Amino acid sequence: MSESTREFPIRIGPASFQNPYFAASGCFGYGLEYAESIPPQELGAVVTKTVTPLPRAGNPVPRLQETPAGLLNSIGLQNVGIEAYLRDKLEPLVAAGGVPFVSISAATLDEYVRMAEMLAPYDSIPAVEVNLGCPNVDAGGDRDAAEARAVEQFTRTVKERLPDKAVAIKLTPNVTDIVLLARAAEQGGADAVVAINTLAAMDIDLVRGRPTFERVRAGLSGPAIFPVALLKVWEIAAAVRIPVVAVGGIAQAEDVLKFFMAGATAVQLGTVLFSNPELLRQVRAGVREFVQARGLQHPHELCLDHVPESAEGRAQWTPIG
Amino acid sequence: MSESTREFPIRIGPASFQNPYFAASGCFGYGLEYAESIPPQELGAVVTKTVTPLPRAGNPVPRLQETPAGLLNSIGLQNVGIEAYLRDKLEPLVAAGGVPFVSISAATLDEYVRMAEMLAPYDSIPAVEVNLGCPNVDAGGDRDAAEARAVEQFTRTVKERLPDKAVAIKLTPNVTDIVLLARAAEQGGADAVVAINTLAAMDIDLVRGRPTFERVRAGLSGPAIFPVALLKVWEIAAAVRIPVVAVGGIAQAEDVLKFFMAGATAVQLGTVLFSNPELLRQVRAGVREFVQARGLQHPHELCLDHVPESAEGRAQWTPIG
Amino acid sequence: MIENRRLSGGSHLLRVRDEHARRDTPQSQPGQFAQLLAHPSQHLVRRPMSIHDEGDGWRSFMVKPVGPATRELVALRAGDSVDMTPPLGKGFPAPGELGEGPVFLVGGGFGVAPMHFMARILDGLPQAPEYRILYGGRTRNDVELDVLAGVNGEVLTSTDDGSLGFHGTCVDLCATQLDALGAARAARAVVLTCGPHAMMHALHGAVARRVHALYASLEEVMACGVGVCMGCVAKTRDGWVPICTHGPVFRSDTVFDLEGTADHV
Amino acid sequence: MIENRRLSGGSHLLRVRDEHARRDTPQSQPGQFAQLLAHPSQHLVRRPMSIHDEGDGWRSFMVKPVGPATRELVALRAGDSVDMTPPLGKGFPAPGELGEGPVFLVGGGFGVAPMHFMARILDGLPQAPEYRILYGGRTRNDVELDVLAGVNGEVLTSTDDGSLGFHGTCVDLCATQLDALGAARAARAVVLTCGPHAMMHALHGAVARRVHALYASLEEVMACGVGVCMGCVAKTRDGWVPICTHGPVFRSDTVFDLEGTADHV
Ligand SMILES: Cc1cc2nc3c(=O)[nH]c(=O)nc-3n(C[C@H](O)[C@H](O)[C@H](O)COP(=O)(O)OP(=O)(O)OC[C@H]3O[C@@H](n4cnc5c(N)ncnc54)[C@H](O)[C@@H]3O)c2cc1C
Ligand SMILES: Cc1cc2nc3c(=O)[nH]c(=O)nc-3n(C[C@H](O)[C@H](O)[C@H](O)COP(=O)(O)OP(=O)(O)OC[C@H]3O[C@@H](n4cnc5c(N)ncnc54)[C@H](O)[C@@H]3O)c2cc1C
Ligand SMILES: Cc1cc2nc3c(=O)[nH]c(=O)nc-3n(C[C@H](O)[C@H](O)[C@H](O)COP(=O)(O)O)c2cc1C
Ligand SMILES: Cc1cc2nc3c(=O)[nH]c(=O)nc-3n(C[C@H](O)[C@H](O)[C@H](O)COP(=O)(O)O)c2cc1C
Ligand code: FES
Ligand code: FES
Repeated sequence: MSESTREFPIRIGPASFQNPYFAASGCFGYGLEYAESIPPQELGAVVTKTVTPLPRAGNPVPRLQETPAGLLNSIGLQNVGIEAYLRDKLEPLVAAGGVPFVSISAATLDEYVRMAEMLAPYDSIPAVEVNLGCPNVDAGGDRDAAEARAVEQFTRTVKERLPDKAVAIKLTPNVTDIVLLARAAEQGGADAVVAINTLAAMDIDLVRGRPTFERVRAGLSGPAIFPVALLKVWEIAAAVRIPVVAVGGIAQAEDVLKFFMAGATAVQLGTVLFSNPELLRQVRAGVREFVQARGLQHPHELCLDHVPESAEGRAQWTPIG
Repeated sequence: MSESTREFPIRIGPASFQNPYFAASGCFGYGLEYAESIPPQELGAVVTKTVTPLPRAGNPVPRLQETPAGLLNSIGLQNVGIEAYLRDKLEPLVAAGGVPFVSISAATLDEYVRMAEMLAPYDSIPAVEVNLGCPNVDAGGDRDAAEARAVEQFTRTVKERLPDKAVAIKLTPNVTDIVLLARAAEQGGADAVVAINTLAAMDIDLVRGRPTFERVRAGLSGPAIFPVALLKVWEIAAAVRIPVVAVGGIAQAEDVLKFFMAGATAVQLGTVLFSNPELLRQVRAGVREFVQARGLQHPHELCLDHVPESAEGRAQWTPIG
Repeated sequence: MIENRRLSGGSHLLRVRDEHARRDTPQSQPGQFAQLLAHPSQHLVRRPMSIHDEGDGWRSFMVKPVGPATRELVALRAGDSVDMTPPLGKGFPAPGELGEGPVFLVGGGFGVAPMHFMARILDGLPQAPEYRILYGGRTRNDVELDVLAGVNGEVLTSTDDGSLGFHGTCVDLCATQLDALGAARAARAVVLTCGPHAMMHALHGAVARRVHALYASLEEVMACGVGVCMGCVAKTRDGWVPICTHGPVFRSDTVFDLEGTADHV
Repeated sequence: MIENRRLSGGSHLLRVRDEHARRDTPQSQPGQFAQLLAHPSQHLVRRPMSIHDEGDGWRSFMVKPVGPATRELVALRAGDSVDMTPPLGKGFPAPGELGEGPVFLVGGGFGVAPMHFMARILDGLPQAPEYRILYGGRTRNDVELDVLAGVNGEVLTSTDDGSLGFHGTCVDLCATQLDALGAARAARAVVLTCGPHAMMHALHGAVARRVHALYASLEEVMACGVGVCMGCVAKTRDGWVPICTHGPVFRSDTVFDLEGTADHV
């Protein structure tokens, strides 16, 4: 089994990963909650639930609502805070053979400085994802990060303090031109961009006659948003030279193959994991079969030619013996 | 039958409509194609397929692809052109008792001037929708209209020439803040805003190994986008004083009721009409039942209190005897 | 799915195959739930359902069609497939932990489902404790007594309109029952409840202080079912915790009457 | 749905109830289609299917499971419901308009379905014209002869690998047949075809000029089915027209060999 999970290795900046299949932030807890059905060591990395400088209680319930082929959430970044995370959650995942890709979010540059400095000493953390796209919080959410200038600054602040870790910037799709944000992240020194976080959306509870969620605005995920995510990944991959990690609505191997064709270096499985714990295995098998049937060595070779050649080597893979 | 379709009349600027249920542009042709299953006179208005200054052949096939709970289209505004429209298509719809809400789109201010002047003399046209949100054309599409300044200018240009018609501005959701565009339309003199056009998205044909659509970018519609449309309508209704016409993913009466709660004055039925010609009747019955069960007279009374009171009278309705 | 039986009030009893299930050494506890979805389904997220019973090779659920996914479930026919998780969450205390006093199983609506399971297990004990099921609904139509078929214990019913059994809520009924016991015996009683949040909250207010312990099975919209998504939280003395892993069953004094929960309903 | 029968090559013959359908005075013409979707379905848009036959109270379709919606359809059982439009589009010319010459019905893959309907109607005429069905596939597995059960006319098969019938494409087979007729009789022949675009295009190139007329049933992704959405267009001498209303059957010389269509495939 561990043989087959070491397949199609990838690199993102200074970090390498045994395979390109990650768990998306917020959809895999801190890495061990799903261990019975999805051993974290089978993933290329576990992007952990976003942690913030202090613990957060999150938003009032209800926090979830299904929509056609989608899921609305208004979790509001409930998390234990970075301190408790590093103290209680990190080691168990590493001990289980999981690779932590730690997701962080903060409201100010100062807070990002502090978080980056706290993460820097941990050699067991190869990579950090900066969540600039949460629609469910007031400060530090997707609206604050809709400006290219802000994205560049946040990126530089974190990357300068984490030169040896892969720093990936997760972007919101709720903007006119996500490419501007991706370029800003690249400019700020990011090792990768991650696209997309959830689409801003809402629902109304007809019986109670009010918005389903207290904050009204919530984040839409799931298969419904896949075609939107695919376009964003396609556009970003054509415009930057750093790797693009694709996330949004993956429900089957075909979706992952499309992300590879659109230029993704890795993918993250999210909402569909909640109802299909077999998803990782299905993706792995489906990608392997497709790649082999075409006589290729790595799914990165599927990338179509909208991606400038100079960018193709961005996530060089080395065949493992 | 005609008794029951004259229900919950509404006003938009200088025009009034027998009910708040319209057909969305591009989903009802020029008004008579569906006549057998959906008599156009049962609708509050038929928003016609967008017409352009000259006939357009549209985009190459394939032009359609289903996605989870959604439909991607890359029609590219295939239409007969405004001249042929006025000559061949307008009268038959009016003769059948349908109310034409003529959708227009152009690439330049000059073209808008010309189109508005061509429409002005037709007393049988009570209302015009300016499509500023098509993702499937190069010039005059959603990207050109993502700027508030452009929206205001296009609006003023058309409205000045059509003082006696309701001029509604249809907005793209593919922007950071649709409220800015809605305010710009209001500023430019629009009688209503229409939200939303399709979400920019794409698909890839795995077998052929290339984007499904030649133009790559296509428009996503259908139930998948309803939660996104609902938020846009909610946000716009809270920010402008002119009526908001809601469109996006309506699949059942509940969706329409939610749009009314979010502050919509009227709604447009789109993609779901293709597979459910009963939709209009289901919506009509469902809204009537809900409104009556609550002892209300008009679905506008469902509007929640995020909408400023001053705006509530924006689409005064007068009970019809 | 093995069997779909419509109950008297419009809910359905679904029996779903699970090779690990055992009648005499059940893999699940009363109060635990499984997440179910028709397969194929028009829906994305599996829906939590309390376990109504476990037999050799199957588990049963009482499903009330309240929305699209539950309507889809009750429309299934024997032979159709169902997507079902293993038993999830923490159930009611084991029979051995219920003490020596009388036990009241108070169910409202589909909240009676786990009470069936608990009663069936109590019935099977060499020395079954004294227990009663109190089953309430708005009208007689909401009290689907056939869901309790085969249970040995006494079943008392209540309806808000008095159309069946006790005229009033099952909270009132429970209070009346405790009154009849006398304060001393009541203080040794254990009450288990599952039903609408407002009912359980009222029950807590009415009886929690008079009895040995009150356990309530909470409900919240769920996605993952395993504590990952933080979608289904409840405020407890330990902060906001996922109901799906820390519950759904909680001692009532750990979740009710805390600051910030009053407006939950 | 009344009946779902699996055919020899993996396609399914679905018989769907329609009270207006009549065997002897059919409401539909061969070449017309209906849009179908399982009900309930995981899909949004009904899928076009050529009509394979019409009987008293039903219509039948040959469905090849190529993707999710067709797989959903073929998984239905008798008694399940199907969402079906009335017959749509313009079919092949009526038998009376086929002239006096021989008629060739050339089907590839599920394109044989409307050929069955046409053959069954020709069989029922007082003076059936001389017709042959040419049915091609890649291998013998693609040639599902049971879909033509009950047809009186001669059926000739072709396979690309020679595993059944003529070794070659059904385009070659048709050309051979015309050769055998001699130029004069061939010039009076009418050819009706339905199948993969490339095959029909090749057939046009190979035989259109030698026969009286060639009619082809085109395929394109559809949504509305009634000329509203402009999704399913083909370039014709009259410009880009919806296939669903102006077709799916066109005279081949009005749609092939026009500028701008060459790269359609
Ligand atoms: C621990 C637990 C045990 C339950 N046991 C039973 C049972 O034994 N029998 C039974 O009929 N029902 C039970 N429910 C409730 C059941 O899960 C909901 O009725 C069902 O999810 C509604 O889905 P729907 O699509 O039919 O309706 P919807 O229209 O989606 O919702 C109807 C109502 O159900 C709630 N709901 C929606 N989705 C969920 C979800 N994923 N999780 C929880 N609630 C949701 C909504 O808030 C709404 O109030 C239980 C819920 C929980 C949390
Ligand atoms: C006039 C007409 C008659 C047809 N007759 C038959 C028939 O008798 N038997 C049969 O098996 N098939 C027939 N088809 C094809 C059938 O409609 C497609 O195979 C079906 O839509 C595929 O749906 P899917 O979800 O299973 O596969 P998908 O994965 O959606 O698509 C598989 C292939 O079908 C095409 N396709 C997808 N959606 C549509 C759509 N809405 N309309 C048309 N093509 C689509 C795609 O381009 C793709 O190449 C006909 C098509 C047309 C236009
Ligand atoms: C319940 C839930 C919680 C989430 N929490 C986070 C989070 O903490 N940080 C983050 O960056 N993204 C979060 N996301 C977004 C996902 O990581 C992902 O970007 C998004 O859901 C789209 O992918 P999907 O459609 O595959 O789920 C969350 C999503 C869901 C559904
Ligand atoms: C096939 C198709 C064609 C469309 N053509 C137009 C158009 O010409 N002009 C326009 O303003 N909107 C057009 N739209 C967008 C719809 O009017 C509507 O804004 C959008 O589809 C969202 O609504 P829906 O989800 O209910 O379809 C089209 C949509 C579809 C699906
Ligand atoms: S359902 Fe996800 S934490 Fe409980
Ligand atoms: S399917 Fe809509 S025009 Fe043909």
